[in-house]
Amino acid sequence: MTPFAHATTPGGFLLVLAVILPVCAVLAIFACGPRSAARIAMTTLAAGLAIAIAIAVELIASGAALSYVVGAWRPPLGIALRADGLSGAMLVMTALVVVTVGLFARVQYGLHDGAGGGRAQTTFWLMLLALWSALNAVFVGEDLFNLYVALELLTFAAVPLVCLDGRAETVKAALRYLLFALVGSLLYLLGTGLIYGQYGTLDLLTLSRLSRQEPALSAALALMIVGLLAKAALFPLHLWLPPAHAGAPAPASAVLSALVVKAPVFLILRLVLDVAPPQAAAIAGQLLAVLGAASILFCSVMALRQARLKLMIAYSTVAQIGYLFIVFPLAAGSAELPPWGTIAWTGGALQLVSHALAKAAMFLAAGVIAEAFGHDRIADLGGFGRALPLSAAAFGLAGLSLMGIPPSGGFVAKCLLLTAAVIEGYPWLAATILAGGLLAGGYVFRVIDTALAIPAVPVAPRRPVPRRLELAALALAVAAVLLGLVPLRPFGLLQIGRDGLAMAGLP
Amino acid sequence: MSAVLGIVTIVLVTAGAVLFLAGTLGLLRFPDTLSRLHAISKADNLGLGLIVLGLLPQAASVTGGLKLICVWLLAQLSAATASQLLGRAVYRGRREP
Amino acid sequence: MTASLSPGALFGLCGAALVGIGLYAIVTHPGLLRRIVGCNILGAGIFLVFGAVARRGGGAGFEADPVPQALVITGIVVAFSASALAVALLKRLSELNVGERNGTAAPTEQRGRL
Amino acid sequence: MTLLLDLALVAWLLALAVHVVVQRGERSAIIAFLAFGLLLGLAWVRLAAPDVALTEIAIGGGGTGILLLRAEAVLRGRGKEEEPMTRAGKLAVAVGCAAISAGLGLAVLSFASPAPTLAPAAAEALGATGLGNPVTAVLLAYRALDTLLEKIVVLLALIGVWSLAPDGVWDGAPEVKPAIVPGPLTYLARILPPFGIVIGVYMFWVGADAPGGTFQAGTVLAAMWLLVMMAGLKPPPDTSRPLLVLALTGGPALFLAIAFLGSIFAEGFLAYPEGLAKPLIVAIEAALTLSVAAALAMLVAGPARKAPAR
Amino acid sequence: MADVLTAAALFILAATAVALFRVLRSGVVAERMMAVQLLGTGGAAALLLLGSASGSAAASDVALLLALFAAFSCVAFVIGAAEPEAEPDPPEERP
Repeated sequence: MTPFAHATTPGGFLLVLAVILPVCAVLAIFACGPRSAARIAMTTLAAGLAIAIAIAVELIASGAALSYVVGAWRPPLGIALRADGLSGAMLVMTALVVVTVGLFARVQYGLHDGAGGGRAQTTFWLMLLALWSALNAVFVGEDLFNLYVALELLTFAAVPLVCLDGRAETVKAALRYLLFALVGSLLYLLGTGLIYGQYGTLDLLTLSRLSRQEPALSAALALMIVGLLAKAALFPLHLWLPPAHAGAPAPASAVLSALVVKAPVFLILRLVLDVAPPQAAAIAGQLLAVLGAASILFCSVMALRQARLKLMIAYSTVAQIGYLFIVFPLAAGSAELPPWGTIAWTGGALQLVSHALAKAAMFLAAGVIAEAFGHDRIADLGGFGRALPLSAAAFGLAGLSLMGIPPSGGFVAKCLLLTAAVIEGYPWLAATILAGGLLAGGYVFRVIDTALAIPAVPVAPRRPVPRRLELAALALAVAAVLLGLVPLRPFGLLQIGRDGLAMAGLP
Repeated sequence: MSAVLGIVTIVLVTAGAVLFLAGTLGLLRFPDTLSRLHAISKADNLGLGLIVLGLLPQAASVTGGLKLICVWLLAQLSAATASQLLGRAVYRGRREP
Repeated sequence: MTASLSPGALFGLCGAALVGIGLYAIVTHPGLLRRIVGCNILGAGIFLVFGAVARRGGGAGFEADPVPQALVITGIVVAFSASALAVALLKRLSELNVGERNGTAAPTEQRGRL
Repeated sequence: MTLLLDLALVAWLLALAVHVVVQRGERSAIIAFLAFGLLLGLAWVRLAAPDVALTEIAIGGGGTGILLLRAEAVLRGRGKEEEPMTRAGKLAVAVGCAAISAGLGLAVLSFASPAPTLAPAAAEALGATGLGNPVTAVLLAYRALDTLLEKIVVLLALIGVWSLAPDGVWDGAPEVKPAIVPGPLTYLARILPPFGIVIGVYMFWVGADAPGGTFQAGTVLAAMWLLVMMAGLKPPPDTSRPLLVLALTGGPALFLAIAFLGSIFAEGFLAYPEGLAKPLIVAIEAALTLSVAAALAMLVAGPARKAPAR
Repeated sequence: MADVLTAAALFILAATAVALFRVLRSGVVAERMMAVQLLGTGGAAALLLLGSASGSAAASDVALLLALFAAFSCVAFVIGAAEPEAEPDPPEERP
């Protein structure tokens, strides 16, 4: 209907595969029974990684966004999928984390029962794959209702992961998570209904051209963003996250913390930048930044006060998510410079990716520690670095990224955000970024300090942990650091496909 | 012809509606649970039956008419079973308000 | 379809009110089961808003726009699945709590005593 | 007259909803909610949405109702309730919710006029699908990706529910039959299912051209199966039983297979070859109906409680 | 004709509504469950009348389903009530 309507581009079918392939694997595992779960999952992980890389290559090669019109029914009647540079970066990051976590889980489950086929293990593989499909669907979705279904898919895959071990406290955490997520998606759905009532379309590309300063649109966006905030666990809606993420088994915690909370953040980013009219976007940006700053400060302090390692890492997740929200006023852009041309935009995207890698590394390292010692009380772990040097190293390297110390990816991200805060005239945000870095230093060094301590009674692992298990965490931590050394590639990638889209962010 | 059928419909439907009202009145006035149960299930089912009977002449097709009768049969069956089930439940945990 | 009191607008307003009622139940009610019921009322309100949108958009020989109606059907099924999962979690939680109180491990069959 | 009827319906719905929220006893609240679900069906008929009315009555009234009632029977007397809110807190929340409702009401009244709609587009494309029911066309053609993913959502919910079973009995059977089966229940479980199955098949069959379709039919079949299991006429199957697994995965698998074939023989993923659209859609609907029936019934039945029979 | 049928539907709905609220406020659990049964019959009657008034064939399908599920819900109630701890209700539930 508009000259900018979706059309299937070469390579667009890859987007369908990214979403559908894990779904096929879920059905295959379900049909073939638990014994083949790990095997099917490993095959799918390899294929999925290849697809994600192919999408990124295609994006860089063509320099334009990939699109696919599902079933050849054009929006607004049908549904389109679309991947721009940011989506491509997300897809690759997701694939990397999921594959590493999958390898970790394979080794870890191998330790306990070689044959496989248990309740927890089968559920884990099914949910990991479903989660991957849901994340990919969120990153390439172009239709608001299709995104709602993707979000629900994500919730239903994530909740059972929280209570895999079946203890009362984790079941309670899962239930609380489910209720928050449900109300969040319902509010999002309500906003979707209002938008359809106002514009008669759910396609983001079409909407970005239609949207005007109207009360119905503002109400709809407010509802959707609040709903998504509940899912993203931004302060003060973060209460469900620490128990849920800390109670899950390590590989599940890693994907929950690194990836699952990123999906709603990604959607908020798209709504504010692509759909919201400029004034509304500016107001929403300020509010989100205040909440983000509160999140950083409050939850970093909470992280410092935790006695258990996994709870500490979980609180750190809420704090680090806060950084993603202070991007909004900083990346507001101007008449000459679109939002995605600003350094804050690049900084935010880098923070998203580097936090995912670092946080997954941390949870996996914590998983190794819990596996070895049978608990994760920081106070009783004195000198664990001697027993598990690789895990301690992984934790430390990942910590560099959270603190924002060079040469990590987190450093580049926070440095860009800090610069943007100073240039754009937000001294309070600059101060928050610095304070957040110091606090992160506090909680990371607390663990490193414990690792290097020489206690009177040295801690001995309950059982030996295979090297391969530790290497998974280390690989992700190293990747998070390396991200800081090769920043130029992401810079270019993130611009792809943006200029074709919406000028809605501009007057 | 159709005028006669129309009048039949109106009479039967009105009678059915009155029976529904009677059921409600019975529910409000009768003293104990079982007689209330009795009143409401009998009156409502008879009411529904009359309405179905009244609407039959208006049915557009044979299938439409069959569906009407099916609704009534189903309601009849379920009401009979349900009031038995409920009656038992009342007896088991008898507790008058 | 006249302005304010068309069926579309009327049931849309009803949906808006149900959203408020559902949210109130979710936030204030102490019992978890009732919060799940609250979610369902909230959902019903949201679906009615969709229904109102569909009703307003009748045309081309259809009394209502089929697209929002189809979305509602999908939404109802998803909402039911969510309720089922929440209820299962709630039952399991209470089972585990009872097990803890009795000092036994999680009971294998919760209806065993019947 | 119809306006009066609509007003009465709305008033009744709101009164019931308030009743559900303020009612003290859990069971009374759930019963009122059940009535609310059935009544909502009437509202959907008034909104010219018979497809939704059927779904709402079947799932909202039937499925959710029995799910909640069963849960309430298990939880009764064990519930650990959280601290109730203070009166002032409740008042503040009530004011907030009222404000949200008011804002929403304003938004609903301020929708663009004339109403934006996809009805003409849907009508125009209907010919290519060969279907007569536009809602089915939206669900299985225009927005088939949503429907496909939503099937996976239902399956995931089921896997999630099953994962809550104790470790030892995980792949065993759930328990649905109560300790005492009253005689009338057995009677009903013998008489009602034939009716139900006929109605279910009819719903599925007319779905292509008239209101009805896979969800409605699937829910009816699920309800009948549950009835039979509750009366103890048929035991619930082991969750790992091949036939059950086949029923559950068959629908989505066929859907996916036809979707991929579409990218070879038609215009793309989830597209149907010209002329074959209707038979393919009916085939998918048939398989999905069975999948929906199995999934919904097992969702209500809950996680396994007995070790598998091996 | 259509108006008469609609009026009858409205009348039946009103009668059912009054009965429903009386039953819902009752202290006896079984009576409360009758609410659903009541709505099954009253709702089906209203739907049939409305369908005939507006000439929509689908309304009778909805009525069919309503009758079916009203019966089904009663069963769920009996299942709950058959369990020993189900009776008596907590005293605070009485009006």
